[in-house]
Amino acid sequence: MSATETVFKPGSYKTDLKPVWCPGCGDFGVLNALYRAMAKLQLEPWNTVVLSGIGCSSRLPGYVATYGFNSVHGRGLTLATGVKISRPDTTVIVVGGDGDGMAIGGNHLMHTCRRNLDVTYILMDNEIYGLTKGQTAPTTPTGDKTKSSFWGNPEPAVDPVELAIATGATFVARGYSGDMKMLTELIQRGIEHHGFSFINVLSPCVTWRGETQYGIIKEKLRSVPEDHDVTSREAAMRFTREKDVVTEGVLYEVHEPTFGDQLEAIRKKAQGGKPEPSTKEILKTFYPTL
Amino acid sequence: MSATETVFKPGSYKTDLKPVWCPGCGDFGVLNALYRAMAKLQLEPWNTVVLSGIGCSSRLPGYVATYGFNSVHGRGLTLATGVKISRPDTTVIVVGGDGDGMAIGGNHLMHTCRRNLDVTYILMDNEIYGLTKGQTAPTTPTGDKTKSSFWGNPEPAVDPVELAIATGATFVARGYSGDMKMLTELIQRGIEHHGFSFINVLSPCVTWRGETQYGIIKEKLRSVPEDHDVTSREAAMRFTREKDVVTEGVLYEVHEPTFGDQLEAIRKKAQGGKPEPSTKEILKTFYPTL
Amino acid sequence: MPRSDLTLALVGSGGDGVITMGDMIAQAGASEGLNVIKVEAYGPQIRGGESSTTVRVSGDEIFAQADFVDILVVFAWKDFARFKSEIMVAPNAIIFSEAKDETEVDGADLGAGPEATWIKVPFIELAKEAAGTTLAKNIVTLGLVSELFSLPQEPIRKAIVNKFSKKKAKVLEANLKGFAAGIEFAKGLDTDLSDWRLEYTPGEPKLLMSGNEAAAVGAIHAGCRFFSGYPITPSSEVLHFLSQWMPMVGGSVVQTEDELAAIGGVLGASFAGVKAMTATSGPGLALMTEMLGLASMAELPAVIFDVQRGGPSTGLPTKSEQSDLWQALYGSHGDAPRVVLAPADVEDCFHTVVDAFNIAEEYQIPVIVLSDQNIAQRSETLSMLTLSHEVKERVTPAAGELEDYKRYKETPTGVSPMTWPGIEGGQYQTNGLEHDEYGKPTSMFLVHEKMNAKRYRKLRPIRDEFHFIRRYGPDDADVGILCWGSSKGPVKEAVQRANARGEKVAAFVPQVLYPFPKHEFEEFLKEIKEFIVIELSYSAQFYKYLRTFLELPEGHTNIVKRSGGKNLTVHEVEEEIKKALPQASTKREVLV
Amino acid sequence: MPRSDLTLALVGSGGDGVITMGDMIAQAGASEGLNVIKVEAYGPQIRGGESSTTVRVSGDEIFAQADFVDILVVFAWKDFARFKSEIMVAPNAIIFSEAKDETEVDGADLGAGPEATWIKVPFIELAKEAAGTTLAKNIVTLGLVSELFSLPQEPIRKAIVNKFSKKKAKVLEANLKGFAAGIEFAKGLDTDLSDWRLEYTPGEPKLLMSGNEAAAVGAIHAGCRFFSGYPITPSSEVLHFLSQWMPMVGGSVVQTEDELAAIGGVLGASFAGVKAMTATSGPGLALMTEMLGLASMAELPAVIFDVQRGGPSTGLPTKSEQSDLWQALYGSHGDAPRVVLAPADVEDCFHTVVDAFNIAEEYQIPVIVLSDQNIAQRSETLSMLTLSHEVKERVTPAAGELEDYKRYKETPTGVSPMTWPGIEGGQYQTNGLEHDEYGKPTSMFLVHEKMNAKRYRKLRPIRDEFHFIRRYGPDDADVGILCWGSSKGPVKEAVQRANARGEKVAAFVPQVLYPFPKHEFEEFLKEIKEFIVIELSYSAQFYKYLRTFLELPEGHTNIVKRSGGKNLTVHEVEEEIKKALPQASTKREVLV
Ligand SMILES: Cc1ncc(C[n+]2csc(CCOP(=O)(O)OP(=O)(O)O)c2C)c(N)n1
Ligand SMILES: Cc1ncc(C[n+]2csc(CCOP(=O)(O)OP(=O)(O)O)c2C)c(N)n1
Ligand code: SF4
Ligand code: SF4
Ligand SMILES: [Mg+2]
Ligand SMILES: [Mg+2]
Repeated sequence: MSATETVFKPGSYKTDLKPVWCPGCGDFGVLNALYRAMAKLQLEPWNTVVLSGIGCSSRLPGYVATYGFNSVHGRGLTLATGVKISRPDTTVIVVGGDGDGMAIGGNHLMHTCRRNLDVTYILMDNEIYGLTKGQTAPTTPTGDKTKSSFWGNPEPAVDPVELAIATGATFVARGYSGDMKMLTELIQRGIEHHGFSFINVLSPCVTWRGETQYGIIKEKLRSVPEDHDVTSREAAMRFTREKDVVTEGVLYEVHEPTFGDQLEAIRKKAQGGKPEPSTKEILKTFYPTL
Repeated sequence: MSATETVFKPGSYKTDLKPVWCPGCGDFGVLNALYRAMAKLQLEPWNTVVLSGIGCSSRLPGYVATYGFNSVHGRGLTLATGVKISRPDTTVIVVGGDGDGMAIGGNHLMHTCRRNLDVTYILMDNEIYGLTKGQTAPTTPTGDKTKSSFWGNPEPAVDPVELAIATGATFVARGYSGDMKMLTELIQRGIEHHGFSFINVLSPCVTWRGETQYGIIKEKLRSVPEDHDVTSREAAMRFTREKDVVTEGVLYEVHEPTFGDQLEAIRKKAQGGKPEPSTKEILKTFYPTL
Repeated sequence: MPRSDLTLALVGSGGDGVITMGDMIAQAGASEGLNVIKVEAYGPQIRGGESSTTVRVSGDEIFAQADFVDILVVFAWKDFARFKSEIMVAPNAIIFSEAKDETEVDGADLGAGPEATWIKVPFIELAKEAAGTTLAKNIVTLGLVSELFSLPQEPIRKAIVNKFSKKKAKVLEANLKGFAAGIEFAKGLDTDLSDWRLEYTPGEPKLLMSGNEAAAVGAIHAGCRFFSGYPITPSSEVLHFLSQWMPMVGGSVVQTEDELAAIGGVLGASFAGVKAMTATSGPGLALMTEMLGLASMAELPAVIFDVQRGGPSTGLPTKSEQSDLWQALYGSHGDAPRVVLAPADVEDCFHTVVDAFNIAEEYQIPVIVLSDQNIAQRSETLSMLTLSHEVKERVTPAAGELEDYKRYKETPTGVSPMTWPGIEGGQYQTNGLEHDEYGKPTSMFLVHEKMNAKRYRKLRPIRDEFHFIRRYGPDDADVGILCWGSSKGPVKEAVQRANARGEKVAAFVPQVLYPFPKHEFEEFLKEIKEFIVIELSYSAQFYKYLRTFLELPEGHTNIVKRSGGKNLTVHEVEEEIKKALPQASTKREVLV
Repeated sequence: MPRSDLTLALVGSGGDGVITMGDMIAQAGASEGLNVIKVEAYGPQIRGGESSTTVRVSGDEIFAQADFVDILVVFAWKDFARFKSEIMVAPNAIIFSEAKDETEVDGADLGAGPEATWIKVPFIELAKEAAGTTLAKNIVTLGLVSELFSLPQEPIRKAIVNKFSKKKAKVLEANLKGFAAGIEFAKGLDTDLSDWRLEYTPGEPKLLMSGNEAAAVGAIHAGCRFFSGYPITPSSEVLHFLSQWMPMVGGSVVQTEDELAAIGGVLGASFAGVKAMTATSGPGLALMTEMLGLASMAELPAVIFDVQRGGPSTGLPTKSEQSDLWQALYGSHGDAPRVVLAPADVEDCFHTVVDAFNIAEEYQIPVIVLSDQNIAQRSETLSMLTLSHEVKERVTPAAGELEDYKRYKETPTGVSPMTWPGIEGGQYQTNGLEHDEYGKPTSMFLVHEKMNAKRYRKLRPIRDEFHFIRRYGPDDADVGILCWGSSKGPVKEAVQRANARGEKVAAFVPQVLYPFPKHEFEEFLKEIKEFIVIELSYSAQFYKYLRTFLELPEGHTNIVKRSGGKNLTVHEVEEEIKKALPQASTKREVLV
């Protein structure tokens, strides 16, 4: 069956590896939404790369039948940069947890936003370190007791959406793993977006934050207002540091040259239509020019 | 002479180490403003710690006669956390370059802002890597040619002020090394501020960005409007990503519990007025409780 | 004939309560003064997957998990599959399994011989009938095994009461019924298992701790008042424990954004005069190596507690291995002296951490403590009496030393007077650049050479002052074994068994790996005829390290190394002894 | 009697133009087909501080800087102080200094003997008079020295024309006048310096390159099309060069936020099927070690070019040292195989980088190339002819291999078929966890052991296929020297001098450090009687590494090690040879 005839269904992207996630984990929802978005876009598995760091959430690439790489803690985006820049034709999707993306990987997130690398980044936010069994994450609410904060978390939480907007992401959305329809759409739009698309997904950890998370989120959940101007940074910022509500949807989307576009422009300029110089030609520039 | 009688003049804080900076470097201005601010506050050298990472700017602690530590690239704030938390009575000042603070050290900056650690951080922003001889920094304008960007910098620049506000700094100011009076005041206010104070100082690198930087900045420089509400995050954000002007002054200042306050509260709660448990008492908790 | 030493393994999946069951047996054993070692293992599933607990209880001293399980309880054979190569039963083991589970099991796969006893138990049915819920399966099992094997039944009952007393009275009642049902079922069994009864004399209660807990207590004992760390398996329990206790002793715990910040925090606190530590595992230590060099250069005390797991990369995060050694010894750029210690059991975790602080503070040098998953996460009984250790404090410079204060003054030991913020007149400016005695940066070769020599000079007095070594077996042994870390347990047990057989076998276990106790070891080498070095590292990191400074007996050195992922067994060591002994008897000359 | 080999050192401070002067002499020499080695050095001042340039020009082959400077030009003695221990003059050197500078100088401090010639030159005055600006001091000097010592004067004049032709005509004119004034002044000198004239036969122009430039060209030649890096002295020139040239060959350069991202980018690109490299120095390599382990585990080709500088920590960032070796070999957690290569001169930088790519791509393993500041930043003449090297491409799996595709299939060489994005049907999911042949995560001991063995198995064929070794001196030497990296230069020169004296001395220089060319080296050892190992590392990293797998001749091994910060000199090597030779003649048996 040749590539052009193939029709990919959500199930086409499944591998035969069984997810290690706990029953009820929000990450199942993210995986399913991703399968669906990929099918909607008919992504060719051999031209798609899914990368991650380490964490429960970062196990996801093992379950997607594309090229996949579950790398090391916090570094998913650094590998994604290498993949996307060196092979611009591939669709690159990066996933990871709040700890992976905002604690150890925070610097890469910030700089990848800034560069507007054309990849889609799904931050699976469960407000906890799942894989290592329940320590405080950068998104854990202040005062919450965790394995590593016996007396309550002394730190204010980060809002990933705020950070992404402030550091230059050109597509910023918030989703919820319990809202499959919306999440599928957000992922689809994120992949379609030309530039860095950041999707903060509330994905409850039932084991270390409890089953009640679903209820808490559902209670607060609302969609982004119809009249919201997604091109306004100021307007988008209004949906950050929310307390009583959780706003789902695309919060920000603008179009800027991507990092790949910029590097391509440099290549054009550098080559000036001329063929690639050979090693010898390069070496010749080291002759004294007297 | 006992501590209480001493009067510290700016010169009291000088060491006998000669700065390695190029003639005309903006960092001299920062150093002098710091000396003055310290004298205004009569900081006791033995209760003051100045830390940094690596870079031209990070050489500064060697020139201040307090406890000083020119550590490794990007990590000044991590050491400062150890100093301030373990010895809360000291005044802690951290300095560094745009590369040190925003590239390799970006993650620490972000998280130290968030924790609201009670230290003063002076980012000496020269839009370039000075010490390593002129490579692109996160604040180098897009398109500028540098040693490492032969065809022009392909990346958008960060606005350090925006990042600091978005990630939770409670005092954010912008200064200019050519405006000694204002800079002295900003540093003084930053040190006085209880919480993380972030001072972005435009400090030209005459060697790799050229002498013209002074002129360019002076042209654009303006003071923060009188009626600016420093407690408004939204208002402060208006002074970010500025193109045609450079706004000097305190842009944002709010009061929140510091990281040290939070940890102190935890200690209080944990101790509950009881004396410290001995090793034996701690060990006893490991007897089976049947 | 009853026995003094018994190992039970319990296998199930999430909800089966096998971990609770193991805890209760361990607690009951400890409260009766028995010696207990308990380990847990899990499948890859984060929750609800396969889990197992293996408890060894003994009236005699024990040093490791047993190689073979005497009593195996399996709720579902499909869960057991995950642990097949990890849990081996004795040929004559007693194997209980759920009556409803009809899986065909090949006993040979588990290590069982024809002499094994297979008993089907209707755990589900018993639990449902007696307690009204299948959840009580584990409690039924406790009744069963305590009755059959004379495990401390009263303490186990108390543990059950304890656990369920916070819940509704009905729940406790139901569970006690389940417990009784298990006992009843045992009494009704017609197989004679009296040979498997545990016989022991009850004694004073013992502490039950893991290596990570012992290390954390050691840190507090040593005066550590600043801890910064980033969670990582299998070291996180140190962070967890300290997050609770450190504030109670007036200290601080910072969970940092990453390991770079963790070691940075430690160096900052140490610079500020406060004893400080971090805890991590291989991947985290890798990230810390740049700043370890800074600690060497700026001569800062620092304690880095590293719990080894299987590598490389993410590797086998929940399994033990001894492959962080090279990284600990050599993993920095430049010539960066540090000290490497290694605990060999839970108790050692306490002592090596205190020693680490003593060395770090006295010699102003980073000290890495290399623990491993095996000792870090197993629970072991300890006596309170063994857990004390002298603590040294950092010395403030004498007043005279502050005149023309040289932070890096040349001295015979390499140790210079160190001040810290708050000490008036002690101000100095330091850095990671090469510097002169005042701390001023320089790039002069002569200063560099002098300062390298100064920094390395410290290692000699450290070696002379600290020699935490364990030695087992007779002085004039035919076969001498060298090992480190958790390998000690099986080695010690194998040596004792060999000695009991009249074989002259000895073992040498250094807790200080660098600077290595060369003298003592060479003495040891002199006495023996055949030498075995044992470690769990595929590339034989320990053996190769030894070669860098020792002449190992040519033709008489047996290198025993393999990957981690499975703990060393007594059997493996015994096999090596068996191979080495005849070599020793044919060659009589003294080695070295 | 004129000479074929001359070394000039020029010392000044910012604005004195000594660096330009050195460049022009080097360029002129290269254009005449002379052999040139040029090094620069600076004080701590970023700009405007002390600077020096030392140029050796020779009609003969040369391999290193000369130990001693024949001709020294000092514009201000206070600037010279900074270089005192670095720049030593020959006892009979010619020393020019500014007439106005009245500093008292003790010749012995510089190495000058009574036979030295001291000449005061009114550089400032001459420049002002002839060119109207003191800025032309350096051009005056060029006139002076080219005239006195027969340096290629016409090419130097052309270099001047070149440099100033972009400026106003007046500026060029003034400088040419300055040049003439220098020549005039030389002609007027009554000291006879004819013994110091350089005599040579002009030849074809040579390339003039630094090691970092050669490495960068090597990378492009090898097919590298992705480079990510973070600037660090003394490796940044690789980034600089590639930022210009990589886009011209269709590739990409990413300056990352830190070294973690740099190695991450390389691994990503490599996973995507594109040859990729990063360049760094010790502190950066320290930060990369975690991800180096990932490369070992996921079996990704990767080239890490590390330029060593003085350590530990920030250390001596502008000076050479050989102390990143341990970190390169051992600096990761777990058993993480990699390959370590080491260029010994500028030309080698090209070749080792191409070899690194060839090894990385063929064997799917990370390759670290350990250069050092000495060869990285010096300019050296090269012949175009020597700069070619066969390039290997990554092999796409055969169609059949994609059925039931096993990314980590067991093979005799340890190398498995590797696909990359874009290859239909080649999809696989990988990770840094231990995994089976398909790449599926596992924590099973047996798989771990098998996979460790697979990953390490590659080292043997690599050793058999790549043996880039240099060997100097006779086969039946009395004294054999082993060294690596930039130490080669002085060692080779010392060996040649010894051989010229009839002494039987040989040297062995491996460019592949790991896996070490053990066979070849043991052959070498067999032939010699006394063995010397030389390195610039205080803790003797290379010697200790050798001990891990080699038996070095007992009682006949001379360990020569010291800190870096000053390059090895021929004199030092000769002293060691002198000490070793008598030992060799007294003991006749063959070693090993
Ligand atoms: C360098 C390093 N440090 C620490 C760890 C341990 N670790 C693994 S996952 C993780 C955090 C998991 O939390 P998150 O990223 O939020 O993912 P989640 O499991 O919640 O999906 C940590 C700390 C590691 N693997 N590597
Ligand atoms: C881990 C590490 N990477 C890289 C370097 C090299 N380095 C030293 S300073 C510097 C950047 C200097 O720029 P900046 O921080 O802006 O300070 P400036 O010199 O401009 O004041 C770099 C890349 C280093 N010392 N350590
Ligand atoms: S621990 Fe939490 S995040 Fe991890 S799989 Fe379980 S529910 Fe999901
Ligand atoms: S290089 Fe630039 S930043 Fe550094 S000292 Fe000189 S002028 Fe200042
Ligand atoms: Mg999480
Ligand atoms: Mg800068």
